[in-house]
Amino acid sequence: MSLNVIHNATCTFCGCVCDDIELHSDETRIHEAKKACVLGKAWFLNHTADHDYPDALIDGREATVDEAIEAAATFLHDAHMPLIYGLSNTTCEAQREAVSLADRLGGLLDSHTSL
Amino acid sequence: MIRITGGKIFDPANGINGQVRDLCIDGGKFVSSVIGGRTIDAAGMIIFPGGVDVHTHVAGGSINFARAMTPEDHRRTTAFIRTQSRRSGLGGMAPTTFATGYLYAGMGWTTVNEAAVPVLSARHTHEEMRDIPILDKTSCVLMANNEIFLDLLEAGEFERAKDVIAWHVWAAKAYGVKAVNPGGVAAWKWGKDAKQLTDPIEGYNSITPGTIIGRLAQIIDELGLPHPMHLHCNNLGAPGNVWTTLETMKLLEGRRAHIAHLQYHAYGGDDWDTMRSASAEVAEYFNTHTNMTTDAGAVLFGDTVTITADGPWQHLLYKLTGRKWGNLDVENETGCGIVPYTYRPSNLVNSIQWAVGLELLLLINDPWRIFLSTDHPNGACFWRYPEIIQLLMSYDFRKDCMTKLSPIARERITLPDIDREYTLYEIATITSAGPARALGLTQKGSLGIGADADVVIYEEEKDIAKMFSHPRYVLKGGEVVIEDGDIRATPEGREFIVKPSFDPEIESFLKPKFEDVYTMSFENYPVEMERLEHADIRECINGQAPSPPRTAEKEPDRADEGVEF
Amino acid sequence: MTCTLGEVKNRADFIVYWGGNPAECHPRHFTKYTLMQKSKFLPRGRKDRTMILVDIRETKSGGAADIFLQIRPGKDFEVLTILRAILKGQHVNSSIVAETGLTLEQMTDFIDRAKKARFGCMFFGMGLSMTRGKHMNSAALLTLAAELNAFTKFVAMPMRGHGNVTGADVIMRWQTGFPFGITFNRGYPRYNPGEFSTVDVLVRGDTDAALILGADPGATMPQPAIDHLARIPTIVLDPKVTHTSRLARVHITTSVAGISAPGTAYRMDEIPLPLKPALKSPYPTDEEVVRRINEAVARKPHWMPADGPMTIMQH
Amino acid sequence: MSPITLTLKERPKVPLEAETVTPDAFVTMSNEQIRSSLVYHGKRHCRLDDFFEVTGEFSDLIEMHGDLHRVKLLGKSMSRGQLKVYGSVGMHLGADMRGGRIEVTGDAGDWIGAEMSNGFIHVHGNAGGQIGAAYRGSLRGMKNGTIIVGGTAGLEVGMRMRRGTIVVGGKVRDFCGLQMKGGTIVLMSGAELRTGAWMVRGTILSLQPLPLMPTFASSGHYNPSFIDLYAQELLPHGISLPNHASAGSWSRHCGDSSIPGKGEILIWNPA
Repeated sequence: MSLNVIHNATCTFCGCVCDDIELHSDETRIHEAKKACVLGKAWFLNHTADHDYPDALIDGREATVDEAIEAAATFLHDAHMPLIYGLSNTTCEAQREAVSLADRLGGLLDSHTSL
Repeated sequence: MIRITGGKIFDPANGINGQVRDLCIDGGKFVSSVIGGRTIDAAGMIIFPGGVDVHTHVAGGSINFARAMTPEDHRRTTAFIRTQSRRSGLGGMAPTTFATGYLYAGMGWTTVNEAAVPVLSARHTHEEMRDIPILDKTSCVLMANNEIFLDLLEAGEFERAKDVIAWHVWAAKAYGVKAVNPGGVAAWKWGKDAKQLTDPIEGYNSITPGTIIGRLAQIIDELGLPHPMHLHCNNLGAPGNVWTTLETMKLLEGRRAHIAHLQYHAYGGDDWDTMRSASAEVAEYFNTHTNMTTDAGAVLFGDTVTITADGPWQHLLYKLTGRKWGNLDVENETGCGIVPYTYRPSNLVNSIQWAVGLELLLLINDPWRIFLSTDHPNGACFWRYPEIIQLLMSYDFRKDCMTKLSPIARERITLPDIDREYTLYEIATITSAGPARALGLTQKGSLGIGADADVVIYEEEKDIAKMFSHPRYVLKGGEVVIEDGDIRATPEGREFIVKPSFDPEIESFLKPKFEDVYTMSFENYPVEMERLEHADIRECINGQAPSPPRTAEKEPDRADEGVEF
Repeated sequence: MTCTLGEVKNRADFIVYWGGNPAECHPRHFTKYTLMQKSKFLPRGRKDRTMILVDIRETKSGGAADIFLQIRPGKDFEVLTILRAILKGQHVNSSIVAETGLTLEQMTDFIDRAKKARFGCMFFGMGLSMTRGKHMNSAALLTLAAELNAFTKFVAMPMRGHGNVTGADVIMRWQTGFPFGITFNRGYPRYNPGEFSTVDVLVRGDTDAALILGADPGATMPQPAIDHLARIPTIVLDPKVTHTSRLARVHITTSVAGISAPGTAYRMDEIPLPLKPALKSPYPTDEEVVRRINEAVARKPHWMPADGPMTIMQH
Repeated sequence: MSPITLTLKERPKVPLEAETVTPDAFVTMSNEQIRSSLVYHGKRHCRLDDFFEVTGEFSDLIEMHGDLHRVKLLGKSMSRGQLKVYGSVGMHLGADMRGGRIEVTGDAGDWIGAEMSNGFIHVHGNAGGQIGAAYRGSLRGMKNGTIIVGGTAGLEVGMRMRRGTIVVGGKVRDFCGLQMKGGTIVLMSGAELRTGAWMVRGTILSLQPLPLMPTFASSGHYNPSFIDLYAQELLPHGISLPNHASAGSWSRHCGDSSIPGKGEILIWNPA
């Protein structure tokens, strides 16, 4: 089977965010990450498209994403001082949504930078 | 559908000066008639086309750096409270994106031109502009210190240089081209500057700032871009720089050009002690050369944060003031500096700067060619425009303000001798019709049929600054966004971009050069079209030079009885 | 005082890494951005550049350095302050200098070299910003870089660790005016690190629900902070079931940024780059899940009383 | 005037922002107005009497009782009267204070008296950091007034202060007097590291030995008469400063030379 090739892919493992990586992948995993450093290679090769984890957990029990989203919204809406934290290993698009959510909730917002 | 009835229309684009007419709006545009829908009773009120800012800094790496540097200002400024439908925001010297939209729209401005975008951070700038609600946006990409371009000029490869510019404009999804301190910023990266047009540029043999300016203006004309070269002249802010400015203007004869923030380029004298206003010399030349437009870059007393791609000037400010300083250099393209600053009437230099901005607005006699700007946030924050309008419309108010100046300062300026007072028609020209025309935005700055229904409705009153700060209604694209001081809607704005034509082969020329000097992949450099949510593309035709700036006809007699301001 | 990495690649003839170990933590930093590249201005590449490594112990990065300055742990602030004094020709107390682990000669040599450089750049890592003195250590280095501009061109840049933390910083700045440590509890953004920063908030118990994404505080934060996360309803979005997921009320599995989720990430010099996922994930993206939570909250009553002012003047 | 008393009845679950609690506000308010005044429990808009029993009205004397360590911004911007707390308080106590008196029997959080321009604050227990300091990004810390802390204090005490006096009975942590431009800090039990870092002007007195920054230069021993003036001023608060030559002398250190600054750190050497 021939592998799918992506040129100039971007690695988000470290702050260098190298954007010259050549990825060779099939349906489920990346087999090669050319030009990536040892950390980047490990990052790309260790993730798969497999369904290794449950979609969602509520109090440790498997749940659907819809149920989990509703539960999350309820917890956050009910709180007097909710916190949104992290925002490192994710996309700018998710970060924008997260800032928007913190604004809507009237909560706290913070990233890894504060550590 | 909206009908606005009984208002006094000030629409310089269509030669209407205070006549009472109804305006009809449908589908976001002015139409000849509507049936049904909302009626806004504007009887006795004053109606302007929505304001257009030809030169401001509201999005991108440098203003965002300024935000980070001024947390103390965010704490003492206007806060926009979150509602169910509207994002929160903070005003002040470097407002957040949401507040930028609210503040501009809140005083009736509906279109802005972000004047300085490095190609490398164009993607960032577009993301930020998407978060500026209500306003329509254009942006100018910085090219005059781009090293690949300069190398081509050095090698005398003009046609290829033209393709390089066109490719970059499209890659940045920009609307125009900005040139900042041509050659000087490139030299600044070595801690040097290039102040005069004939100065050699560190790192080059044959080209001078003059070469870059002339060639770039020619390229932009030949590419047929709707907005001419947007030029931040060399030697900004320095005493005696009027000669550089006049030389630059002479060099541009026969070319279109927009000279940005002219105030910072109209100083006489030899040093900081002998500095004086040279606005009269500049205005005299400018008045007789109709190939150019300009914006004032006016200064108001008070706190602000100065940010410009002119790193050398910023470092000078830092040395003069000793305040905190940020500098941000972008590879191969540009650099920028950021310094919080307070303009004080007790300071001779600041007093002269304050006067020069107003003098230029008053001495340049064609309102179609000089526009209201403060080079936000450099001269003052944009939300202080109503104060400038008051200064322009009232000689008495100017005289009051001048009493704060020292006698020495009053001797160095010509403002006390100028008694011109702007009319409402002229204000509508310098805040809307003129800048829209200079940007080549034919659908803006007009209340005529087919134009975008961006309208400001003021209740006429004697306090000019108050009247212009608090419009009764603001409509953007036919939607009421401000009413009685409240924000009623926050629609997303559009982005106007241009598509100049270029030889696609230029990419194979650029790619190896690019990869030699840049640190990102060539393929990842252009901003993807999908990132722009509401883009409005204008195709440009190579070789088809757009028309030169419009010049003033005689102002028609005012049709209404106005209050005495 | 900062610049993009290309400026360093093309121009920097004097490069300092302070409290960072790029050889192991940012492996391509030397080769792609800083040391090894040749340019129009530095045609001999590595030979045209001087690199100084400052750290408390010699790491693998030391092999790439021309000069290694080993300072005693926790003395970064003192060293940087002495360097500022030397730059200004001021006296320093030599008996105390010895406590830093460096000699006055070494520090004077550092300043001489920095002043003679045509373009200097200092990169600083967590060895500087996360040790005693924290933000003041970074401030000391940034101030030194600013002051060096009286002599030559000089810039400084943090070596950001985790993927897209720079993106969070940049976006928060344009949307709220502040980079981190923010509260919206009064309906608009306010900023005070130490008061609104997460570890402090959690240790004091100042929050009653938490949404964690793109981080695993359960593995990295001090125990009292983790204990509080376990006490309150915590929601985790992550591609894996993490330490934090195990103490959370809700976990949602999401796709991996840049591998199976598209979008954008900012490089440490604030240049945004597009992500090109190679895999299709069976999980939704963080973006989608947060947007749907946001929409679900929007369907509930807004918390702010409707009769309040729309704007306020802070004081 | 008899005092208004506020007694905590409901412990806040998250921080309670109560800048409404000032003599300036309460002196014009009836009991009902005080009860209904707005406080912020996290993001929730609440009435003061959701959390406190309130007695009294129309007075600029306020007494508070209970563990108020989660209650922030008490006495913010107050300019008159007195606020007395029997218990502990949270952050920003007396921030931007312009006058009047605050006394706390227990501990206080960070930022007490931040950017204050006048007034008197006495915390008998321990306090947090950034006492009398400038907020992030601001160049101006406290401009006048007096802050006395009986116990220990945290980081950045007196950061960027311009004038006024801060006295700390217990040990303070790092960066005491950071970037200070004037005023006086008195340390009865010394400090950890980096005292006086980047100071421009102003005086730090320590009764205990201090580790000094290498950018401070020793300039002799003396018994200056201005110490006697401070001693007189502080004596009514139960603080005694030694200065008699028979008891010892002060060693003087100037800095921070990295600025270069003209600040001084005086360290007491008993005879």
